[in-house]
Amino acid sequence: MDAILLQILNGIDKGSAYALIALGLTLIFGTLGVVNFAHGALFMIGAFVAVTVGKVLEISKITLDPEKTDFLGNPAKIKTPYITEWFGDFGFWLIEWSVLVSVIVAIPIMILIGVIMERGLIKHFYNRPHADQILVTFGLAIVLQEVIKAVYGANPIPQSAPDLLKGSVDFGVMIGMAENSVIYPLWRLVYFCFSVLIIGGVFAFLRFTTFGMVVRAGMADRETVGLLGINIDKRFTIMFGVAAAVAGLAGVMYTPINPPNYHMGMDFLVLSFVVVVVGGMGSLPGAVAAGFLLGILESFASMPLIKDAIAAVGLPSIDQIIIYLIAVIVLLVRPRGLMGKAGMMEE
Amino acid sequence: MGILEVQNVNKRFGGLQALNNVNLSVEQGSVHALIGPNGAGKSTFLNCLIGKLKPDTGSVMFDGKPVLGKKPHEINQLGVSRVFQTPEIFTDLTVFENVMIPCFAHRDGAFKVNAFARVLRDKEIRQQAEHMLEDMGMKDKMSVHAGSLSRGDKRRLEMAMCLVQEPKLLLLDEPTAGMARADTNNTIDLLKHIGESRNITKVIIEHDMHVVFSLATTISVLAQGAIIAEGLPDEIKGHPKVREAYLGEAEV
Amino acid sequence: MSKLIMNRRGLLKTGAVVGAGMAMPTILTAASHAGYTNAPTGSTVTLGFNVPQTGAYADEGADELRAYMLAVKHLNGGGDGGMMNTFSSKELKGNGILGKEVTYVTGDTQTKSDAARASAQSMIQKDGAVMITGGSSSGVAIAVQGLCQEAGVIFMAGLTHSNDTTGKDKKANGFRHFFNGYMSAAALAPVLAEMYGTDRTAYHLTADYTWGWTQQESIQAATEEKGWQTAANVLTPLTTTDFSSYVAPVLNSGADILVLNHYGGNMINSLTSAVQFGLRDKQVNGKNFEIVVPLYSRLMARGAGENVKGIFGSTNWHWSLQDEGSKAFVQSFGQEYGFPPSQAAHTVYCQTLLYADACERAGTHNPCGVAEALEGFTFSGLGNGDVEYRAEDHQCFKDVLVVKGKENPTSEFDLLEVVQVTPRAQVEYAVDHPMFAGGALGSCNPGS
Amino acid sequence: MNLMKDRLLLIIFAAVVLAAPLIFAPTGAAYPDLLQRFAIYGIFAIGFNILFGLTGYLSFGHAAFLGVGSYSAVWMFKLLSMNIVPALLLSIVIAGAFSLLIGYVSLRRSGIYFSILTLALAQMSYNLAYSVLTPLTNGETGLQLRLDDPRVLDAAGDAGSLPSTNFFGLEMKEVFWNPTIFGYDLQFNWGYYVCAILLIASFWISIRIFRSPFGLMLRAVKTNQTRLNYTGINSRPYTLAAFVISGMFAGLAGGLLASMDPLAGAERMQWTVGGEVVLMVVLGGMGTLIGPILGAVFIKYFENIFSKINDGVLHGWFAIMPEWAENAMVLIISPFVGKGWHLTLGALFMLVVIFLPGGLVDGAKRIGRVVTGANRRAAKVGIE
Repeated sequence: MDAILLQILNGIDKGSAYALIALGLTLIFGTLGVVNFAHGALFMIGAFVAVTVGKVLEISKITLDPEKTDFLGNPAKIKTPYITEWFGDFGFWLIEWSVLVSVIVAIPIMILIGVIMERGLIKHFYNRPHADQILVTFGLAIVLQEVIKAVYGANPIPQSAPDLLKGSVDFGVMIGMAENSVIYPLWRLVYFCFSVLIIGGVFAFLRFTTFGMVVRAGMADRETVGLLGINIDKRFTIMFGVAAAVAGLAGVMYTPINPPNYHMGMDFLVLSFVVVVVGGMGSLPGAVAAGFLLGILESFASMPLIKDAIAAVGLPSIDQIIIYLIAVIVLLVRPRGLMGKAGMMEE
Repeated sequence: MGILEVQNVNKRFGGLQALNNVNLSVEQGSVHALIGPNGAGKSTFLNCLIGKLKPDTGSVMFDGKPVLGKKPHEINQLGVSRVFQTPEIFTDLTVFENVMIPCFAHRDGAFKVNAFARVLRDKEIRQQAEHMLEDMGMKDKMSVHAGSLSRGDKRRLEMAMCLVQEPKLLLLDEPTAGMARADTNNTIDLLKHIGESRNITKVIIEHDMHVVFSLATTISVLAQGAIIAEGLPDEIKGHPKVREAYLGEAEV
Repeated sequence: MSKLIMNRRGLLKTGAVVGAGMAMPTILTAASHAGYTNAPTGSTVTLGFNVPQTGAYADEGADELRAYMLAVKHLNGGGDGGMMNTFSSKELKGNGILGKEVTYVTGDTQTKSDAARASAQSMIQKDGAVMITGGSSSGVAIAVQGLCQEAGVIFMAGLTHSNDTTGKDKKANGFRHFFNGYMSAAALAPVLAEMYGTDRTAYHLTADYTWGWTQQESIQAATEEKGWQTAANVLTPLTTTDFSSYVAPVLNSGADILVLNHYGGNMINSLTSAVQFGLRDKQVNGKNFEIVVPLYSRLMARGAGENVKGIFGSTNWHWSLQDEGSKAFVQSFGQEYGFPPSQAAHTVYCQTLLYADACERAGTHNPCGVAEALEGFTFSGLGNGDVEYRAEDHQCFKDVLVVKGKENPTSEFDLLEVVQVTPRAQVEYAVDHPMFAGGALGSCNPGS
Repeated sequence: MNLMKDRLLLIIFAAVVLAAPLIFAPTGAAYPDLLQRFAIYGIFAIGFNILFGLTGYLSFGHAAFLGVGSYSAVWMFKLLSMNIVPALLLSIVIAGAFSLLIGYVSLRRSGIYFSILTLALAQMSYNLAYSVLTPLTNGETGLQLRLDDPRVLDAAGDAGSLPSTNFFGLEMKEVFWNPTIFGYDLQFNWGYYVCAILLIASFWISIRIFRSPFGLMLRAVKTNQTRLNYTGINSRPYTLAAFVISGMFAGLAGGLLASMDPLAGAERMQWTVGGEVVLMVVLGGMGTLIGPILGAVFIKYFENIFSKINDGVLHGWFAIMPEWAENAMVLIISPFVGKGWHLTLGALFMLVVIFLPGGLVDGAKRIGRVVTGANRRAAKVGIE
């Protein structure tokens, strides 16, 4: 029981990241009809915004410590972040909560990156075949990740969560189970709550604002909305920015979970495409549901119990391939995905 | 027994009864027009004939063989060709290639491994295609990319692609939609000419009554998914139900 | 020794030789009919440095390249001579190798066997390299070792920790300076038993590929010998990025030790997850729960950040060692680049010097002569105490370091502290040890 | 007319391929291993172009067939004989069978869905080959020859060293002629000529397919599959045949890779390798005859030559400049070469997709048009 609960928690936690990336991906597909292979790179850039913010906050004044020496026998350097000199305790607080600062910084930056990407590149590909869109965004993804590698190197760069949110909590006790049965990292719970917040925000934005309603109408029938004299293109551009911001924030918040590296975007890209396909291309609720569903299934597949059971039948352990297996099955059995529009891609 | 026998065909889209117990019999060699107001179910009906849609119930027999459940290419191989409302052609290929493809389909069937034959060395196919283009008056455009043709030429090209297969039944979905009067008359002449030189049965959907009454030997009227009248053109002209449902609002 | 002063610019130029080759005639290669592949005929001898420059291990590759360039500089008489001054063999004079100036070419392995072999091939066929070295994974090392065997050049393996490199995939033309899974286990187990007791139950998470398996096998055997039990061994796919679902069940499995048989990005992420799950704050079976990472590298420690604090593992070498060789190397590397060298840098630097020295002693670049000179060679002064290159399997035997993540690092390079230097005798094993069985060294191949 | 043109193209192509060790000498690429790779990846790209270039079906999974081909070949070397003929035959057959299976499943969908299906299937193959199937693939290390392999037909060899792959006695790694021409030291190698002959044969097959009714149907699939079906053509077997043909080409390429260098690694099956062949075809010009080969040469040149330009080499290039200028140049260029070669490749690829959708072949044509100036109007009409 507790083992299953743990894996469900793991599943929704992984699912949070999948859902956030897939949400933007499917939003872009639904609004602009573009298959964006560079979306994983946006997730990665978000993470590196956090790295950059952390580094900027820690820009330090260097003084020499005459009493200590470094490995070469020279006087050791003492680093004092300027921000702590200027603001004192508040400066230390800022450094500790740099993830939060990054979230605030990342929103405008990611929207800007998204809008620039759409206006500068994607726009020219609306009328080209899907294959061309895949290829050009694939190229862009390579360029973006190589630029990050050139600046930050290939090694992961650890980012820590604020002290308050580090470590783990006894989730089992919270819900009335025995002590020590379900221990779960605090930050991962925060990540889940954060993603629910973001997903809720995006849905509310689309549902309850006029802007959102127009966008939804445009997703359903672009021409008609265009005929009404509404500049739908401009709104779609902004939605691209929003999608980029969602991916970016997913990246920022992910940094304390796993140290970010330059190829993390590619690692998530294939997965998030599978999520979009399983959920139904262009379906927002589908992407979210599929994200969580796949996260949970993946977690279950990696349970030792299940691995042993499968090995006992003589089959290879499926945790390696479960995501792909599901993608293949869904595409063959129900190609429109869980919640895709009927008739979509069914030919 | 007609070449095409449609019996009790029903098709439902959610709450909409698109086809309601449609019965139709098309005589060999006739030109059977299917008319009706917008949304009457004409295109749905054609789509059922060529395998694009599958009716919920009913049967369709072509040339004594059942059609339902067959794939589009199988139905075509039985001898049914269709001209679409907006021309469906191979825009990236040349006009000549566009016409050669149905020639191959007609001669070699739905699939043949012929990866080492040379298209241009196939005299039989070349002659067929050239001949057809000549008939259509498009020989000078043979090496033009089909995508760059004018709208009228695209339509003629599609017609050529269907005719070169010598189908037993030709389905025409508004062949003159959006055409100027002169082009329309040309098309009428063309279709008449085809009817005479080859023994092709035609089912034609058309809004333009001028076209309908110039060509049709039989007319069926479809309204709200059901056939409400059928007969010779003159009978239909005077049919009260038809007037009520349809002709009242059209020029006659 | 002579201390030729050479500025960096001049050195780089001489080190630059071929590489791109545009508008430059190719150097005489393969069938040069001097009895062995790529016999150097001019005034220079070319070495091939084949390291990952793209992909996840690019930073490790970059550090290896730094060390190679430093070694070339020292061999050609530049700089302060580094470990050449402390090396027990005194054949190297700072005049290149056998009087020929050392030049080099670099390539990108991409940490893929295929690309690594292509890159090595071009060094052999096009640039006339007489020795290939480098790499950052066992798969690549074994693949390139096989190639060098067939082509008839010497291979000095770089970073490869799998038992197989000098076990079932050993080759006569290949030598490994780095330690291996068995040696890690042999060094770690006694320390672990001493620190954590003999009544422990271990839970293994193992990367699901060859290196992971040999590593896990070694650790399990060594710890069980000390009385530990093994609760489970769960294989994790190489492509895993989030290890939460593998780490979560550990706490309730009855185990009180978690062994992470992971390397690189896998290790960084699995350790981070394990610490997040609060494993180290817990008590199981009345004992503190502990995590062990059998193979450490400084770059990994850096990637895992504060999560490595207090966690035990093993490493080939560390810059804080206080023997003369290590000190000389750290000094010379630090002067050049401004930060201390990694174990990868140390390994490849040593290998370059050892190769050069073997050439000098053999009096030829012929791989058979060099191999003979290296086989059974014992030396000291390159860190790690007295070292032997065993003739039978070309594995290097030396002291192994047991390290622990430092609690209070003073800089971003000061992440590990040496807990114990396990003497060589303790990590040695028989040539026919079952974990290394199944291969044949073959005979050395000088090529054409 | 067309026939003559094709014949001329084939003759020129064959001449260039056969003279490659001389032609590539000034570029620094004229060593056996790279020339072999040019030819092998050329074959791979030619095959892929038959699927992607003609039908427009974008598969990300063809690396799997390359890998399967390599594994089959190495197993043949291990079990039967070091002669490359049975190995290549088995590679083609196994890759063909495997692609029939994968193609049958994934061609049930089209467009992006097809791409994702192939990607998923390839990634599954890679994951399995890397770990679970290790007894068959030797996992991380890759499948390689061993001294104690049975090799039924020619087990007897020199003790202590591995026999080399051969074509009825001609050793693949042997350089049979080593002249110095125009100051370049040339290496003529059997392995390369085996690859070259097969490349020319593949090119010839590709011409024939392009000009055949079969090729015509494939192009029709790309432009309007619906119409094709209503014209009485069953497009599924055509696309499946194209898929299998391209899979067999990939298998041949994989078998050749193993024949030149008897090792088969799991990385060969990764989807990024499948992505690489897409890059080759697009970069060169999809749907053109010569484009894929150009693309393959271009990318392999990048991977093997560009990646070896380190700072030292750069300093060498700019040594004639004053020191500050030299350093500045090195500083500017070094992020794009050596360890940065991926960046340049990605950027270049983007530029091609954006500005030259027809690839290098298209670019060459445009330049040709500018240079000749003639037929400009005619060409324009053709494009519109």
